[in-house]
Amino acid sequence: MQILNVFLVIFLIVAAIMVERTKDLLSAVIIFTSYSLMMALLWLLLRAPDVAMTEAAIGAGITTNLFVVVISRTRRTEK
Amino acid sequence: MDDLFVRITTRMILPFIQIYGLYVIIHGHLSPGGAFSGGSIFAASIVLYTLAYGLKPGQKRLPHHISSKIETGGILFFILIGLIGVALGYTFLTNQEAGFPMGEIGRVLSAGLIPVVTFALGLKVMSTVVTLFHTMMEEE
Amino acid sequence: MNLNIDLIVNNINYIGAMILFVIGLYTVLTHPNLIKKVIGLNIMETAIFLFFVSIGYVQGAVAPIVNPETGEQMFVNPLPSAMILTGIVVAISITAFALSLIVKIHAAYGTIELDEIMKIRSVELDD
Amino acid sequence: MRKIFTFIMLGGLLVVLLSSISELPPMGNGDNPSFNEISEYYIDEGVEDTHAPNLITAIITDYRAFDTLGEATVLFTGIAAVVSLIGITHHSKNKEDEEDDLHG
Amino acid sequence: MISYHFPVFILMLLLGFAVVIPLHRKPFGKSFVVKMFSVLGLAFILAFAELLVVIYGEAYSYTFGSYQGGIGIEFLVDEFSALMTLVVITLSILILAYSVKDLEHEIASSKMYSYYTLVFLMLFSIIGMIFTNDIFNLYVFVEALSITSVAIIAIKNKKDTLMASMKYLLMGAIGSVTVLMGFALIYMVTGHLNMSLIFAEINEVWEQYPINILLAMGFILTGFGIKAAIFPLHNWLPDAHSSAPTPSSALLSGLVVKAYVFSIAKMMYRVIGQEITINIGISDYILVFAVLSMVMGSLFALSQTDIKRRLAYSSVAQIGYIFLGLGLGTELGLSAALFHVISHAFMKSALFLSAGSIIYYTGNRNVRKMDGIGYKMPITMAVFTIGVLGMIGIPGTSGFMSKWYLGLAVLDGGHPELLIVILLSSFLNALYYLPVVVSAFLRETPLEMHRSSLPQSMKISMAVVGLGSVVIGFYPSMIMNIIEAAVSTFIGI
Repeated sequence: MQILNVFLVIFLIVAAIMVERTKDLLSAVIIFTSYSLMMALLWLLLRAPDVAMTEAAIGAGITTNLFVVVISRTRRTEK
Repeated sequence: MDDLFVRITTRMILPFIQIYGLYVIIHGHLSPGGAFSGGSIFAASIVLYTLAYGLKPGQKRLPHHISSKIETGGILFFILIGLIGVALGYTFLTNQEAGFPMGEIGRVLSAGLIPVVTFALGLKVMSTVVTLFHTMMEEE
Repeated sequence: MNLNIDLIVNNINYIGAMILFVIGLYTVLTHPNLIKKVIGLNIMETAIFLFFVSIGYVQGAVAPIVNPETGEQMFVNPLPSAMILTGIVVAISITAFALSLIVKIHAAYGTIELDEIMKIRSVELDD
Repeated sequence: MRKIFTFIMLGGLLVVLLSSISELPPMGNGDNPSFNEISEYYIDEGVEDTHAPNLITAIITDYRAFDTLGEATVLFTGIAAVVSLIGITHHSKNKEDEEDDLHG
Repeated sequence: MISYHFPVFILMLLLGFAVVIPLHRKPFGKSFVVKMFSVLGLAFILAFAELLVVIYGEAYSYTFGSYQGGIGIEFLVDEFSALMTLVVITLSILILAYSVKDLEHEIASSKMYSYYTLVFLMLFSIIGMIFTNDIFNLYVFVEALSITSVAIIAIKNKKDTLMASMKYLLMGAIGSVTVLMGFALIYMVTGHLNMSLIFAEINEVWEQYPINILLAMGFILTGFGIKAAIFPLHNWLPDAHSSAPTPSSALLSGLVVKAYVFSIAKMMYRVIGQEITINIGISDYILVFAVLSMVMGSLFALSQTDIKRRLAYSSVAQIGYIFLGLGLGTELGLSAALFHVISHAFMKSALFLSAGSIIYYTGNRNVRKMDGIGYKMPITMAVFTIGVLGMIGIPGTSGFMSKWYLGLAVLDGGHPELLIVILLSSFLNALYYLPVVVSAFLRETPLEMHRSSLPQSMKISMAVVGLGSVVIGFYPSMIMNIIEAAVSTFIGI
């Protein structure tokens, strides 16, 4: 239980650093989506199912959609 | 995206997503979920439809003139519900004391104003998220 | 400074939230790309939500949904969860508005890199 | 140059934050100050007051319903701001679209 | 007692009208303007009645949904918040009266409805921030305010406006996220969200978890400091306030920044309490930043040639005055700061509106090309002069009174050296404001006019704002009495 928690937090940190490093914006957004999903999982672990559900639907679903739409209308790679 | 396979799959799973979204909204006070998660799940179905069939048919599903009415209506409804409490001599947004029917614990139709407000807000969230998506998709 | 492994494991969520907060802030402050900045903002926000959820957590408790059949139970604190629900919705509003601004900026300048925009502006000022 | 400066500044902030961890109330402990009469009240009286078993919903739509009104307003503000910036294009209905509608 | 509900009625009136505006189908016109001002007029009457109720009755707390404060959300309606609400509504009526004609030339006509929607949502969130006694509720209103205040800049849709609003949005979002972190830390150790309950608990917590409170206050002050534009965190303000449409500039400088400053005052005195604020040493830091803002803001303003940018930098300096009062940590200091909140709201609105009229009429933004404008636009320049004299602190204006009170507070608080800073800043103010006025009346030169005339509505609303500033200058006790009554409850809760 606590091991899983530690593992998830480490995953989150790694994902956040990868988002920061990735030059390709689309990949960065996809990594951010997986970050959000892992965050939802962690919140489920912390006994907050409502929040986990909302984060999975809004944070991972809708936010990603909006990002992808905007990236498709602008430029895909970071300089 | 003119992929037949994507379209067929979308058509097949669309009703399930919508029913799930409605379930989450309606059972908001009994199980995890509520207006915001349910509304965005429901919105996801229309977003998916737009992605599979294109912007124009997607906008037909929820045209702007309807969505703007839903958004206005959601908040006005919330305000009116709150003012009932004031009218009956209590404060804004009073639930039990203002005499909303509380029902039996654990039933869908219980808890006074909670399911009513949740339903209105769920619709509002759905329409807002879809409108956000459609507005972003539009080309000038 | 002696590293206490128990302290770290027990408070891993606080530590994680703080590290994520700083990573997000770093992304917002240093990246010239506007979309990257918005992602960084989202990371900051989720970090704080993680912090909030961890405040409400109690070891061995269950989610705050009362089931009359199981009788007395220990529940986690429901208030932080309720606050985060609000917070998530607020976050998406800000993100959506920022993204629409980015679309407009791209239409006006043809780029979403801050340093390129600054270059364009300085050229325009000289004219 | 600016990046390095920011990096050092934020590193300093992180060190300050992390070194304060041992001073904060420990995580997951039921005796923490945040578990006071307020959260007890929600857990003990929540079902009685609102008849909703899901206490989180009870809080967001009853105890702190005004927050939720504010939150709905923020969502409305967001959409109003986006529309004010990008604008809405009204599609005129023509025959082709209506056919599409029948299929879809 | 129906008067008990007035704060909610004001809020719901504004919100209800705001959400109805987008449904209007007819093109923007007279009928909408009439509707809008009748709503605002009703809000004004309610706010005025509210003020009378609070003055002749007493401060009270309004709880939502029959739960006591702490469990539900609570509003604290005291003298100052009622007064501030009245000021917000009065100024917004005047600024919106000005805006009807002015905006036709600044934003696309299809966006007029959107603009007023956003303005009403903004008023809703400002008034909510003023009344609320719950930190998380405060956060929700702050976020609503930060979206609307960016949107009313970006709506102009010009190249530089877009960049300015992006910068403002990002800085503002960092600010609100930081504030939320601070609230999380406070909630962590107190377990309360209600300000009065936190205050009751904080002394005990302060002994047990000092680091927590220290970090929380650091986060909160940084976050609100970004939004209130105190010196090292001000760099979004000049772009945002100067490139916005004129009514937006007036609203942002006059009201929005004040709402954040008032929130800081609440956090310092109502949540953490005077004693701990001084103990931690927050007040000393605030004094340092306040002095920096006062001096540096004026110095930056000196180097600007664009009139609106000059006014925007002067806002940074004036925010410094307010922070100086807050940082003293005494009752006199607090009341001087709150007085300046109101007097600066009037003065800056007058300045921005008259500067906007100059730009509207002549199409010129450069302060060096304003020779002889005073003969062409006497009313505008008269209002501008009133604002300038107030900023410098000439006796008879509201600016003089706020500097007078601030000076008394500084002496009372045991920092006589700060008097020199106030004088220095006033001198700098004179240095960058007076040349504009002097050259405007210096010689009559033929000027090229951009437009044929200035609409009556703009002239009248501008004149009323200027007049308001003078009235406050002559009868400061009218406002000071209310503030003093509020301050004693503010500190002593």
